Amino acid sequence: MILLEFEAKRILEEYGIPCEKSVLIGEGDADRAGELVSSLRPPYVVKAQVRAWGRGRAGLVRFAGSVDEAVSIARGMLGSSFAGERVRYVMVSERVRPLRELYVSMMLGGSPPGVLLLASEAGGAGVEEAGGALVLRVDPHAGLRGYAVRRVAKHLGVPAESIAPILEGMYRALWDYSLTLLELNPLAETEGGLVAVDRKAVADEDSGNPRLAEFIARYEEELGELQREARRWGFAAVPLEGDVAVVGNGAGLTMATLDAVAEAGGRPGLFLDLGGGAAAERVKAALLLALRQPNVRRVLVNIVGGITRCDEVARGLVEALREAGAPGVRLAVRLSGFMEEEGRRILEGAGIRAFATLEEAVREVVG
Amino acid sequence: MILLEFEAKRILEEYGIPCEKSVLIGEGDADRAGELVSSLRPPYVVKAQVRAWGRGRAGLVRFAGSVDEAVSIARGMLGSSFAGERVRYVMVSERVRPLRELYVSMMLGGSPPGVLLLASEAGGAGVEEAGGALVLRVDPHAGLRGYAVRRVAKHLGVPAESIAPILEGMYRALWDYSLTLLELNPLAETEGGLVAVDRKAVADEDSGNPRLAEFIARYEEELGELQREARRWGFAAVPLEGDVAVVGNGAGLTMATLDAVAEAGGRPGLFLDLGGGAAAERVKAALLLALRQPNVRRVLVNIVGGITRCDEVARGLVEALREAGAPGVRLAVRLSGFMEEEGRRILEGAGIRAFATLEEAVREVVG
Amino acid sequence: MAILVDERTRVLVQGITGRQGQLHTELMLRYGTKVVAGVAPGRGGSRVHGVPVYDSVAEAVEEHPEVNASVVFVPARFAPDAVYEAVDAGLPLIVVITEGVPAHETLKMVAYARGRGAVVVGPNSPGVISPGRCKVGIMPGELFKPGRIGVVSRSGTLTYEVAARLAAAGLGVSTAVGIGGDLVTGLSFWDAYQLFNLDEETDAVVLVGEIGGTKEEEFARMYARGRGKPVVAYIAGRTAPPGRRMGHAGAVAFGATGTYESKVRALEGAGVPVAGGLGELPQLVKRALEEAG
Amino acid sequence: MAILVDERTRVLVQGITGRQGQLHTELMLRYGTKVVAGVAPGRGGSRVHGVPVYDSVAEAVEEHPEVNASVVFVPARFAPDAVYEAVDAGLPLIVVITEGVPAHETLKMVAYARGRGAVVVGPNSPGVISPGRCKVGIMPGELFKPGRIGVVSRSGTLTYEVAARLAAAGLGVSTAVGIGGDLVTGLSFWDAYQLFNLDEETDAVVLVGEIGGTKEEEFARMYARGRGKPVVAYIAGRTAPPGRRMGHAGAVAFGATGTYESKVRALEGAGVPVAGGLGELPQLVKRALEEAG
Repeated sequence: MILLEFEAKRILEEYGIPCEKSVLIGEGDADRAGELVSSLRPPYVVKAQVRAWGRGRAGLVRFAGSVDEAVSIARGMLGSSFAGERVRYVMVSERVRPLRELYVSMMLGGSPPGVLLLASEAGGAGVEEAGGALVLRVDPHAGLRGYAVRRVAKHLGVPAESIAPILEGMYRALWDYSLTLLELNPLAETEGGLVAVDRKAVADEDSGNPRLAEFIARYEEELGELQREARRWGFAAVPLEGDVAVVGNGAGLTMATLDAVAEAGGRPGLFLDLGGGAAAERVKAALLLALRQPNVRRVLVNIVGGITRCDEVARGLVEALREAGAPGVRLAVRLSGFMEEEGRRILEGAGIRAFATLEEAVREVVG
Repeated sequence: MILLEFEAKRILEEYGIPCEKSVLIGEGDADRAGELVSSLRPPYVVKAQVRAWGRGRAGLVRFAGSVDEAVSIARGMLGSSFAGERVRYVMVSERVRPLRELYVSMMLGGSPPGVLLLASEAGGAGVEEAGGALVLRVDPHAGLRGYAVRRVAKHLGVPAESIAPILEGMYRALWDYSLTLLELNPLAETEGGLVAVDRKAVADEDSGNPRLAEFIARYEEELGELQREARRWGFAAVPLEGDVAVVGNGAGLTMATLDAVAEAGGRPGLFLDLGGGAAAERVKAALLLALRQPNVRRVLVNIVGGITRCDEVARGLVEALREAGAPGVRLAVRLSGFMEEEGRRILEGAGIRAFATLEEAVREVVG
Repeated sequence: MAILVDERTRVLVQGITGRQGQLHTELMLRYGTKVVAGVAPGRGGSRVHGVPVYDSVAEAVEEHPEVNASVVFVPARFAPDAVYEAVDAGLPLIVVITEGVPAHETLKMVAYARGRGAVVVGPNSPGVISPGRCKVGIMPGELFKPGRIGVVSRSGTLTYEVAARLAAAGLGVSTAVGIGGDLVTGLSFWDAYQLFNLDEETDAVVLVGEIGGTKEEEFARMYARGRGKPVVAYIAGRTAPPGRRMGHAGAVAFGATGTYESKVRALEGAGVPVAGGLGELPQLVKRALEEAG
Repeated sequence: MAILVDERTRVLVQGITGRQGQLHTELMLRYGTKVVAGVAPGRGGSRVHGVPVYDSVAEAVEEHPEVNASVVFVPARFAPDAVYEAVDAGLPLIVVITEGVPAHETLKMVAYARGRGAVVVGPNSPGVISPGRCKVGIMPGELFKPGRIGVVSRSGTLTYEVAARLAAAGLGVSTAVGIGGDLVTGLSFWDAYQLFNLDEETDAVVLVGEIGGTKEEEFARMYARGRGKPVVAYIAGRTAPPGRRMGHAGAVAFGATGTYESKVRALEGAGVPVAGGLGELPQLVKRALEEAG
């Protein structure tokens, strides 16, 4: 789960990492916006709080010289849409003038797996192209040791004493909040020291970490009917823009199916991973859910049987179609593996064409 | 540092480990003792709070049926002496009737080093002889895992749910309080569940752990002039009963010298380890300290030079004798190693006999 | 030979009395895997499909010292405990099928296992199969034909799909390893590749990746330094939107991290051909085999 | 051969600019030890007795890839950090002279080092010496005569005393290892003994123990299972009062744990002769050598 910037900021502040002063304006705060911003010193930075990357290029990070200007920008952002998200919060910050923009992040990864600590002198928007970042692997059993901090300080050209509390705070936050990514970009070098003026955090949803409860609640408020229903059944569902719902068993297979649809010129409208061992009832629920999406006009079901029995899948599909009718929806099913023949017989008995290969099924649904 | 029983009990209670109800009676609480004990239900156990092991056999753990009896026993214990310690606190506990007496302890040790978890069905005084204890090594990076808890439960014949919180609490306390030993003996199995009715804890003085501050302060109150002075100079000093002060450089060497004195029929009266690289000034301070002990009538100085220079030692000894005079004190010095000849010359110039072997020096001081 | 599992593998099933544990014990036995013991706390003394069950790994291993691999089916909450238990009992290979283990827990348990010389495959792995010899996991054995291609994948069903396509093209599999769909896993692509490199029965390796994380990039970096047997890759998720978790916990791209483009660029830069679609994969493998002679 | 250190040892000194670090760098160089680099954060670029100083172990090792041992003189507060740094830089042997490292910190750092194949000697160790060849530590080299007796000890000066007595009796030392006077140390008596067992230049081992902890008992338990070369022991602290810390952090007996009697009983029960006094030790060694033929 990607956290909103202000959520990440709260975590950083809890660990004593210097951040600029800011206020948060929610959709219900429109009246108080001027009052809130007045507590800050101009000039301002107004930032839409969205989970997606790339808000800067989309005009969702803007500067303002006065309270009125900041409020006007914020009102314009609230309720607008970016990458499928509605903007529900706007952060107005005091603008910090950096001498240099640095980059520091920590993320889980590496082989053997550890916490990867990245540091670069070229922070800001250019970091991804800059290269030359220092990459240190922090072993979970060693922890963030003083010598690693000193290497980062040397690389960034800052005193170890100034970066140490920031790195130590980030490292503790990463563990305490089950974060898989925590990024300060830029970490501004200012006259008054280092200030984390923008930040990103991603938390592990599987962690069961009670400290994430507030963030998860806020995230779930944003979920549409589709994702709520999918969660209830234990499906992974991602809404897309096109008209082809792609239903598969297994994340990799369903992604590959999505790619095959796009490759053939189709436009995927839904990603729906049934998970392993789906019984008829769950398959039925999945198909009904897909059919309920207003943008969905075609459905491609791709099943490689293993734990999942193709006959169970077939039964579920037949029942869903019986219930929904699905007039005007084009359905193609590919069955392979465990109980494939039986499954195909069931489908054909209900007048549904079942294919043995993914390519045939894709042609059927896209063509 | 060995903690007092009531200190260990406070730690256990902080971690939710069930203990019997008790009150603590200090030397200043003699007047309130009856009132304190009245808050408990009879019968009682009255226990002198001492750091040494073996108080039970010394009559410092006694039972009482009434408040008056408990108070009278407690008053008798307060101010009394055990193994060189004055009894400053007495704990009065509600007496628990165990169905079985179990034993559980955790200590640092093992190879590779870890936390050794010991559990025995034969708790109480007999545990040391009983044998058959379960010994598990808990790796610091694995932590106390569920399967280890289940093995202990099976060995003790108790439900895993009842022993789990106790073991988990102990394990956390061990780390949080830098304990090198935490022992529950007996851990009483009662109608109402498991109760830790007696306990021992040893903390690592080198830990610098701020949670130990209160315990260290209490310990330091007990220190005599000798140990305070020794601490100031960085010596390790242990007062003993006899009349021979043994001064050496290095813990093992000084202990071996102590043993040699006792083996030859002498009675050690002081253990004083100078540590490594002692300069003349520190050697002088050490000898003056030894000479100040009223029980000391003979001094054996045993130096194996390495970091320590024998000539520095000799100079320090000569200065100390010049200052103290030390009438009636028999002094023998053994010098060996770095600058040995020069040291011997200095001593002989001041009329002090220096020996090349420990045996000769011991004979001189004991004979 | 194959890698990780073969005829000599003797398997312990942790969580053998659960629904998944029971089912796959049966399926593994049917495949010919030597499942010799199971563990389920409090269920010691019972049997599952004829396999004796013990309360602890220590007890199981004492009775069956020949055990040299474990497969973990216990729920996510207890899975790390099961792994530590298996490591402490000295087992050299631990295959974790369980999905939903917290990533930070995995990080620690993998570091622990590595420090003691144990290999953890997974979590969220379909297992390891050396076709015709041994299957330690949940994959449908009949889709895997024996042969000389190593497969290493972050995915389950996609691996079966790939194996089936290889089989259809006349290419069998020496061993297929599902390293798991989580962000953090024990065995890495590179670890598996190194094993394949030492395996006399493997001629080339198919790497099945997907978006999210940096596992493919890390492999590419290592491969560029010192490549051995030929590798051909397929990456799923080319058309997945950024910032969305595509089923697997590890399958999310953020910003420039974990994108399809980043992975393809890294792999191709290191000299690994990447198939544009699943259909191309068998041809690419054949071409790589021809080029390697 | 000797164990742990010999002519091929190339030493890095961590904390080389401190008082102890400077002094012992000089003394080690004078003994003939190949000290090739030092580390002191913020002091990189300087020299100590001609030895180049670096800001970090990583930099030192990059410039001096031949480094295969480190000796740590940094203050207790920073000593664990120094050990982790050395382990992470891949050094296989780390000798920690520093006294006063918290026991729980030692526990973790030793587990970390072991998991990565590094040997930690100490903390609170006088070091390791293979007389006439290499000294990594603080012992006075002139007291150690080359020979065929291995010495492993919890003590510093007592080890010098023992070495001097052996020398006086015509017995030289192959290697003397001070495992350290703390309750928790990296190398154990058994670890050192196993190395001596494999060393063709060692005929017998002298174990110098003291009261406190269970290190001697643990050695005895292991030795009883499978003894190799003869071992003779001396235990200091027979007359030390219980419950008192006798100088070393590890030298305290509590109740029945760590007492002189417990150690002697364990060692003798395992077949290790224990000298009643230091004077007896050389004779016991000679007898053990004769019996071993």
